[in-house]
Amino acid sequence: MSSDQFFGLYNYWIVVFLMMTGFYIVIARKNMIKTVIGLNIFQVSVVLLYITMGKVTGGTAPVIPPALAGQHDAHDQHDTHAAPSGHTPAANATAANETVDHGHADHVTELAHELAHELTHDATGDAIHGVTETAGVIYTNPLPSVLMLTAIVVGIATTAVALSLIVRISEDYGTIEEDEILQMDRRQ
Amino acid sequence: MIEYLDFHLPVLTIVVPLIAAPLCVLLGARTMAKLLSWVVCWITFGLSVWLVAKVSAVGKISYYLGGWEPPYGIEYAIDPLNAFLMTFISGMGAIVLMYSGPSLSDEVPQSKHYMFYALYLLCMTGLLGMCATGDLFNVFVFLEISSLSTYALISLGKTRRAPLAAFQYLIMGTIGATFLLIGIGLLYQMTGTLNMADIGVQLESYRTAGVVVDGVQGPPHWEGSRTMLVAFAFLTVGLCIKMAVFPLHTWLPNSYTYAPSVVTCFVAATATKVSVYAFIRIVFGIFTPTFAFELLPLDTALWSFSLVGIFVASIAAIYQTNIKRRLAYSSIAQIGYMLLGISMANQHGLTAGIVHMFNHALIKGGLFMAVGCFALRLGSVHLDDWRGAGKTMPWTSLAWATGGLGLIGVPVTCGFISKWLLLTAAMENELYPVAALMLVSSLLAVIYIWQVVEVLYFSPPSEKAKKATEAPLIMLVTTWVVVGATVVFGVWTTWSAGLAGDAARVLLGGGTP
Amino acid sequence: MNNVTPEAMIQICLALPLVALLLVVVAGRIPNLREACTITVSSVLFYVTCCLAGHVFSGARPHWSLGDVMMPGFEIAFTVEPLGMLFALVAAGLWVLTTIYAIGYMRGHHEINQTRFFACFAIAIFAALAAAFSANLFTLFVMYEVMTLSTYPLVTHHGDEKARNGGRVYLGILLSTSVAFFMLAIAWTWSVTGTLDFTEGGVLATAFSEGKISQRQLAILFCLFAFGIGKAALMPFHRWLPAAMVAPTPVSALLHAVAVVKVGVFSVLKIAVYIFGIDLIADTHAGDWICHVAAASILLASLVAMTKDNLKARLAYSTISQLAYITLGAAIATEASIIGGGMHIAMHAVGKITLFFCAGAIYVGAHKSNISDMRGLGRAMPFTFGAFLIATISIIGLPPGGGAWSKYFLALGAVDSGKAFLMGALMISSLLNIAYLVPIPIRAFMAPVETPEEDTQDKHSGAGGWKIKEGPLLCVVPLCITAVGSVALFFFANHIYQWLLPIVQAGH
Amino acid sequence: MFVSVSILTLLAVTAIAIARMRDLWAAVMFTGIFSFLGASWMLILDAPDVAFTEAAVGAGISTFLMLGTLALAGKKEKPTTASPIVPLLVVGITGAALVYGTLDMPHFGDPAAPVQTRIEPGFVEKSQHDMHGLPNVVTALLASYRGYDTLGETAVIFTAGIAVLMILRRDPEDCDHRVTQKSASTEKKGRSS
Repeated sequence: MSSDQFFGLYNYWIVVFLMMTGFYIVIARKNMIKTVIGLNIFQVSVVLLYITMGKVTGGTAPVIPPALAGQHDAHDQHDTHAAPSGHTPAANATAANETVDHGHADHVTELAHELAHELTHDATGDAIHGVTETAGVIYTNPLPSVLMLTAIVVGIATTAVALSLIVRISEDYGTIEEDEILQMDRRQ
Repeated sequence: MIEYLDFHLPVLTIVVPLIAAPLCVLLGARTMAKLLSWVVCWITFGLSVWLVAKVSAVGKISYYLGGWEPPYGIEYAIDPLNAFLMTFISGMGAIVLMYSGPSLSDEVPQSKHYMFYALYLLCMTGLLGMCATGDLFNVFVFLEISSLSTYALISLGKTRRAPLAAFQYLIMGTIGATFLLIGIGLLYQMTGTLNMADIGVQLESYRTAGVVVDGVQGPPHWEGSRTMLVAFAFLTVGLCIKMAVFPLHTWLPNSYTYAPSVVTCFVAATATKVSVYAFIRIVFGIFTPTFAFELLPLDTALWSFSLVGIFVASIAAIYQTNIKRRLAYSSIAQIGYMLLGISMANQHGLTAGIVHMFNHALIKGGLFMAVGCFALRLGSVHLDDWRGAGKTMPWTSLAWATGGLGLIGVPVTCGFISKWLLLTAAMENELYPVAALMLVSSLLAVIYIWQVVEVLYFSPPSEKAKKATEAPLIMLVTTWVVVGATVVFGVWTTWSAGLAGDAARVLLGGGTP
Repeated sequence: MNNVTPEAMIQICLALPLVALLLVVVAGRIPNLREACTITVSSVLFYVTCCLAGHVFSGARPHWSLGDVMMPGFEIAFTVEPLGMLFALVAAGLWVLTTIYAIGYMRGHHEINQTRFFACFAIAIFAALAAAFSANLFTLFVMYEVMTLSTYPLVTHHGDEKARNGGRVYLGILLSTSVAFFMLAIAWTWSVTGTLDFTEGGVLATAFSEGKISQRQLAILFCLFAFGIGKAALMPFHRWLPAAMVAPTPVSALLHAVAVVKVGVFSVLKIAVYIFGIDLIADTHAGDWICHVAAASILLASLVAMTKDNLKARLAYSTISQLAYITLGAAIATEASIIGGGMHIAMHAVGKITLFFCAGAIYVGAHKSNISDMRGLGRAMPFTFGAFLIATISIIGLPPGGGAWSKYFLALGAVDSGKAFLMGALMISSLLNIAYLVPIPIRAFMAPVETPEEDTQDKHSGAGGWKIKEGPLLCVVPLCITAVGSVALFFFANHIYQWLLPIVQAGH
Repeated sequence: MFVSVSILTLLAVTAIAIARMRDLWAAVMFTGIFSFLGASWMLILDAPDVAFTEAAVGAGISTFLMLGTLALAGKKEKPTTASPIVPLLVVGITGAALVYGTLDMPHFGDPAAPVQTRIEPGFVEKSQHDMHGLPNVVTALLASYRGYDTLGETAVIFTAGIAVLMILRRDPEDCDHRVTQKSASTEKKGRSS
């Protein structure tokens, strides 16, 4: 194993370690609240796994500085880059018009895609190939963040349901230790 | 209007119950919520029937949600298999809901009914969404919708053990979902996309021709396969927990036993089957069978686990005196048969697995519905209290017996068809010991079913059975619709087996380029 | 019925038991009407079956299929060929007599649940006919299972612990053998040949010549079929038959002498002839293992029968032994043995049903079920024991009983095949038959009257030993008819031979 | 580098501490800290949106909910007698599998990883066009391409809301109550006998 590989994967291993600690708490601890805590740690670690994936060296958060955003907008509308053919301005105009009208989303996507193709042809000039890059700035992949926002919310929803079940169980049984509850049930 | 509906059909099927759920809560009143959920269920069923018709007419449908095309946006990919499964889920949902009335009033306090209906619709939404989607992360989201609502529904049970069972299921289910999420993450890491079809294409790019040794072309080789293997393993384990495959089944018996009868009917008929479907989709839709079965000894692993599970669970079922628990163990065993079919990974085996998925859902649904009728009238699901109920509740008992015959796999019931298909598929793969063991294991079903039939018909009646009257008409009729369907599909097999065959062909053809 | 096509006759034959079922259920509350319906329908059925037999024995092979609602290869289809026709004829004919007998028995015995009894009976007859007419293994299997399930309530008819235990053994063995072996064998056949149709000359011959199945595998397959058809009661899967004797006697009579057990051996014969083909069995010696098993069954069952004091139990073991004859016939698979086996279905059916009728009549009339209690009873029940004697002669295989011919053909087959030990087994078995059956009527007629204490207990029947005290008339008449029938078959055997000849010749 | 290593170490230490802790109140607090640490690492990994959500939801709401539950259900964890060997084995195998799985993974921050290169043009560019330069790309994605997931997420919250309401609700006519009391009484009987 090269040190390169070690440092390249070190982050992941820590995340795996965190995940497994959480997982261990879930399956080894008989106290229900502790189990839920374990579940929380497990889920947060999975979030970290995803976020780690999205990171790109030298990248910044996928938030476009206002200046760049404006520039980009301008670039979009005035088509400052050399247009390969005459139809592009027209296509751009249509796209701009129709983006507002979400009813014809399909059509728009098609056009946007077409447009995007042209743009990448232009952009690949000197940037590292393929990395999400706009106007010279490298951005970290935003998709894992998007997914994890959903996952965090799902996680808290699960936690809430689990906790309410715990409250209910503790009302009914007077304890939240699984061992004791099982014993009670067996005695019945 | 029709055109509009037709175009948005895939998403409407899922969004209609989703929107109806908050409405149920807003309406609050019991009858209104009930009426609304009835109507919505039948509309959903209608929509999904339409969807099936459309799919069989034009073939696979891709629907881009919000018009964002994949791999950017989320895609709904409807093919014969999931269209049929969606029809089944919504149909079963509607039938069970019709059935639910008296049983629900008996087992769940009135004040919670409107929430029950909302959660029921949400559960259905989640299951339908899992079927329809072509996006892996979306599977996770809808899985959670269905799971959360299932946990809550299970906790509605009469005894204090119900919340406990729900909690146990929640822990197991969340572990499963998290495993799934890890698997999805690893796949995303290797392919950079979440669209299932696209992942499949990307994974193929890792495939290189096998090394030539002594002029013989070796098996194909995957570059960087270690991550994919682990991703596959995590997806499989995660789904196996949701499917209740043998060593990971611990949540299921308690959940099925202590949940309200209605919930058990619906969950037993649909939830595990959707997980089986998701598994099929992942094995055949994303990973190619060559990957799953060449690189990994998945087939051997699956069928050995299945067989052990079948035997252990069937034997456990024999010793249960609580009928719901008995059927729950039987469900664990039956999942084994489905996996057995899938593990054969060829046309016949896959067809058999899919057919059994539907047939078993029908049979188990019908049986649990009969159990619900008994629970309502006898106030118990214990074998002793059922003695002699055949006299006072003849139609319910007959429904149970018919469903039981289906589970055993007697000819002219649909259980026979799936058993037969599995058997011939095993023969074709020259898995003779598997075929023989499968048949022997089905004898165990004879024991645990027939014990109940014998108690119903040939025992002196218990105190409770003497006083019992026949179940309410609506419950009886709906039960018989489902039980009757098991017989209809046992005779009229060209449709079910034919459709499953088509689905298997699509899966196998779609999996290998 | 001249203007009715044979195809329509099949439908009528199959529909009539179901009509009977419907009528029985509808008229359940009025016993007289209910029984009248059953008798009428069964008579009509017998008539239609005879008409159909006319067509079939003159060479027609009517076919009727339920269409292809099922998967390819899995259609419910019916083709009538001579072997099945003969079996159907026997079943339909004896249904009439059994119904009459059952009325006498059930009423004389004040049985409960008579409607359920007659309803299940009708389903069983339907299954027997449908199995007889089946055009493929699938149909046969379906009907086989229908029969198992429909007779289960008959076996557990009394509903007490003993009946339930009997029912458990009955269902347990029949269902498990059929599921574990029969179904496996069918699936195997399907995977090798791709068809389940009964074809003249067999379907496995091609598969064998193409190397899809080896010689040893053929033998295993034959074993699977022979053991899988648990109704053929081949040892060691025979336990269900004695267990089923807890049922009311008419059930034992019709089902365990005719319908159920005969469906078993009939299936074995039919599979031997139409799935394997007799030439294939003869060439590959596929049936050799079963020959040994069957021969052992014949002898062992006869020996066990001698130890049984309960009349019905003794008859049950006798049945096991006689059924093994037919399986043996199928396993030897020569022309003569197949014809002998087919013939024995009819001969044994008529003979054994007589014996069971007698057992039932004795039980109803004198409340005796143990052989040791029947000394001298013959003088009180001369008709019953007379019939018993005649039937005994037929079962043993002595002229002028019908059984003589079938056993002759079976022996001929054994000689043809060159297996001397089979010949020996058949001989010894006949001697054993004499030993365990003949003493019963002889003692009933010859032995001195019962001990005094028995007399005081049961004054009307035994006292003096000369006073005629038969069972109910409805019981005695049918058994006399069948006794006469078993003699008549002796003179009729040539016809049966002619009818069955096409099935063995078609294979060549 | 130093910051991220120290955060990672702290995360690991916190996780172990939580696993070993018997005082539930402290454990909940530490879970909050764990979430905060996780959030700060996410910030380093260029995911401010997730970091803020995690801080608010994970460290905030979830801690709050757990404390509430603790108030109702007791604060001490009882020592278990069960042997930790089986769970350790399961965790060990799972962890080993995951580590094995990482071996073929693109390295941390690798610009050539499929995650970065697969989709062309990337989400940032595409969203700039489709969304008219909405500055926060994550928000843009959440509302557009993955909008359906967001709908699902809302449904999850809604489901959880009803579920919690339903589970916690007790009515006088509630048949649960009756059953609970009955079972409680039978339990007492069982104890006394």
